[in-house]
Amino acid sequence: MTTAAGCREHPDLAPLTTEELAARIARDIPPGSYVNLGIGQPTRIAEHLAPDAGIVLHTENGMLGMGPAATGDAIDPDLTNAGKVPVTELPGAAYFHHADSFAMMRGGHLDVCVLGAFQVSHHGDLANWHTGDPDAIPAVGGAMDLAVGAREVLVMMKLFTRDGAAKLVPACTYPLTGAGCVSRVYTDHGVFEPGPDGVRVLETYGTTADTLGERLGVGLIR
Amino acid sequence: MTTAAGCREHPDLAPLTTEELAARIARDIPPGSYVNLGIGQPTRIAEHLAPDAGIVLHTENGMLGMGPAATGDAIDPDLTNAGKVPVTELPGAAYFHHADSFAMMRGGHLDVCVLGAFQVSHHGDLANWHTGDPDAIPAVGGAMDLAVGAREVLVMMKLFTRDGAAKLVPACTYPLTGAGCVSRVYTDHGVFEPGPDGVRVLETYGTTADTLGERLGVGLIR
Amino acid sequence: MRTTIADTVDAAVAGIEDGATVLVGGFGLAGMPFDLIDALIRQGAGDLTVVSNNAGNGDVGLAALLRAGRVRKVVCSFPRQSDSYVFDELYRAGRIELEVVPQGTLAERMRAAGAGIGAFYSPVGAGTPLADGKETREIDGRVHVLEHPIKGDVALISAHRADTMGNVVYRRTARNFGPVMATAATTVVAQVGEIVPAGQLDPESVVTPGIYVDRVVRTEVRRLTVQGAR
Amino acid sequence: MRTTIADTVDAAVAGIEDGATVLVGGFGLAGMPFDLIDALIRQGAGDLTVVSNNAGNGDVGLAALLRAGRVRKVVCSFPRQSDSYVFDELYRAGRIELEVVPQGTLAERMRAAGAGIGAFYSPVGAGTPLADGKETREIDGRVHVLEHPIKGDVALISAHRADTMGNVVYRRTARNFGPVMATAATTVVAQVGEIVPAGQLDPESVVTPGIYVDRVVRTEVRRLTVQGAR
Repeated sequence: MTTAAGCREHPDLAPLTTEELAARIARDIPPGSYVNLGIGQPTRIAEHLAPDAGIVLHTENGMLGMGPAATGDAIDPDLTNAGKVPVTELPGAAYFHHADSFAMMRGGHLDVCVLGAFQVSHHGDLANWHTGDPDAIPAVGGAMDLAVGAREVLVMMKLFTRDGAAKLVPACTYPLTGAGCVSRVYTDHGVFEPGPDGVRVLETYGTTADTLGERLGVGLIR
Repeated sequence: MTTAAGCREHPDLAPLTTEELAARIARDIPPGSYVNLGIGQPTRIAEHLAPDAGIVLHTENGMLGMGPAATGDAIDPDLTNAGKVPVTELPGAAYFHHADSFAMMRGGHLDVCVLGAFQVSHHGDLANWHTGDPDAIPAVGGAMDLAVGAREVLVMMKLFTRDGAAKLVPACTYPLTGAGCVSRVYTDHGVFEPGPDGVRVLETYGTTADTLGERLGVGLIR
Repeated sequence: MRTTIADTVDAAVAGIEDGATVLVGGFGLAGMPFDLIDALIRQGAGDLTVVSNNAGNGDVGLAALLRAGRVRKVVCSFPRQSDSYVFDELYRAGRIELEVVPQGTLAERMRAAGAGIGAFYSPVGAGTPLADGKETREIDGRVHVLEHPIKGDVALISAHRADTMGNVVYRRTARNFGPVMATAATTVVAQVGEIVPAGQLDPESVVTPGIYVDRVVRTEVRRLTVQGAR
Repeated sequence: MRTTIADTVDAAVAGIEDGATVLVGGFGLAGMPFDLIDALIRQGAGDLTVVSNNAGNGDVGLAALLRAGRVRKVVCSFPRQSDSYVFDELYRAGRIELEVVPQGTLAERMRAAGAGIGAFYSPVGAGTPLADGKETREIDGRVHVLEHPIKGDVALISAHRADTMGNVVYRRTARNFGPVMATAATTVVAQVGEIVPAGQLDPESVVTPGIYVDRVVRTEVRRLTVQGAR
């Protein structure tokens, strides 16, 4: 990920749809990257990757070279993604066991992962596994391993909850997944880079950086 | 290894030759065992294992199911034992890399290893990698891993040096390979079990337990 | 010691004791040893600690074991799924204990048990509630958490094929936790779709060597998909 | 990032810098990347730290690199062999540093580097001179030694075949340190006997996935035996 100079504001555009956001993120993934797309919305990014970009998808349940979701006769219960959805195999794929798969992740070999989030802090802390609701059953899966291990941890999320609360926050109120691990946050309203010095805004959609800063209650760095 | 009751003395026999000693050790290795035979004399044991005993040989450079030394056209430089001698492959063999091979050793999965030794202490300490000679180039190889990892660590050695000094000693004067790791010591003059309470003698060859105890300067437990 | 070929799944799971820690392979349903679990339910051992990635899907496999009331505690990374209703009910009723472990740490802790590693420092989970109460150490400027091995009394795994020496190969992502669990338990039982004579598996492609496998049993291949699970 | 196929061994080793830590595959001569080492000698980088199981055999491969005076320090388990005369001379002349590491600890420390493990406790070497000065801890009644990762700037390995995506398979015991070194270096270079199109290697049998391999180069197969080495 290279940091763009300044902020590109697009107040005239509508906020991005999920599909547009997936396409936006896909454009930022360098050709030849090894990428893990988290369960949920980030899986949509796969459909927007250029077929000739040589991007190789990793699934933490033991595979590199994962292809699109399987349909019909191609469904093989022995071949699923991390969300347990049947997928396919591309030429040049490789299978490995769980300890090797997570060694690969924790060892910093994946170029990029894209995760959903409940909250990201201005300093890049990530909360995406537990709402802290005492009634919720905690389940972390591979989220902490990805958050710590991938060279670039990108977040794909809506910027505000349905109630209008910001999900880019001064400090996460939900339990953390990883501390200071997020490189970039892609949202329907804009793209941000959290960091030790605060939040840089790179792009806005359907709004201006000033307006966003006011809604988020933070002085955004241009 | 089961402990025999009492000591079988064979004062009438000659001390065992290396080949007889190898055969003696082979008889004690239970059928179906996974075994690592150390570099040097212990490799001779392989020739005395009953072909129908289903004993599987491990070589630490990444193989289970190692067969006899290769000769003639069967020599393949990509297939050697830990002593870099070309060997062969038996049906049911498996190859694996060094980290996996030593995980197998350190994790306690080998039933038996047989190692040579410079010295074994009465308490089962092993010294077999370094004479302490300041001029010697230290080289440990996989000896420490085997000493710590195998369930039973057997030693095959001559009981005395050429100068007549005992190699079964109150405390090793050479640098240790492992502490308290040796289960049993097979020598030309007798078979011993070192341990926290001292040395038990199980068999003698060409001598009596009493005579051996005097030469070793230790009260041998029968 | 030598791998034995069991005639029945019931013989394959004989001797599992009350209170045992049982490592159960599978990621969702892929690689789940359904038949061994069914046999374990018949066998009757209870008060079990189950270590597995998930806490059961639908009504089969691990979910059936939970429903039978045999499990005291589940150690897993991801219990909550669209079809984990058996676990969910037990958990909400306070009838089952849960230890959540990050998925890679779960795998690595079992690897450590199998590889003779006494403990290891991992950066995963540092600064999160899952590291609460754990020893930490800063290494190269990064906080690491001290993690300990998870060793099983028994591992139940499902694989593609075995040979008569217990060498095992897997199929696609059904490999998942099988190989690491096979290294981490005192007694390892594998159900496989086919058993071939020694020498029929390519020695370069064996994933779990027979040294790790105590009992192998052939079972019919049952490939189930998770309905709508994410 | 994507694996590149180098046209020549010289292109494959371009950019290795003075003072680099170089992981060199092979156990004796099996798996030794002869051609990459020859290219490294031509390339000229010096003051190297070499991590390898042995310290060279005869006059080829690693021994030739040592003779060329490019190596400041060797980290290995077993330098002394019947035909390690190049190393022996340098060592006795005080012209090369030696760090002896138990063979499994050598492999595991590289695995740790590749697997993101900050440090680990191993029972190997406890109570021996090789643990002198190292932190220890008693775990389950057994003394363990704290061991740290060994990371390479470069790894040079030799393998059997690769595909165009950098997936690699090995041959017999020539596999040895290749797979673990491939995980543990910033830049990984593999010489292979054959390069095939992606899709030609069985995905179940890939040992080193392409994610670990930066450069692949095809070389003629040279299989050498150690004369009389033990």
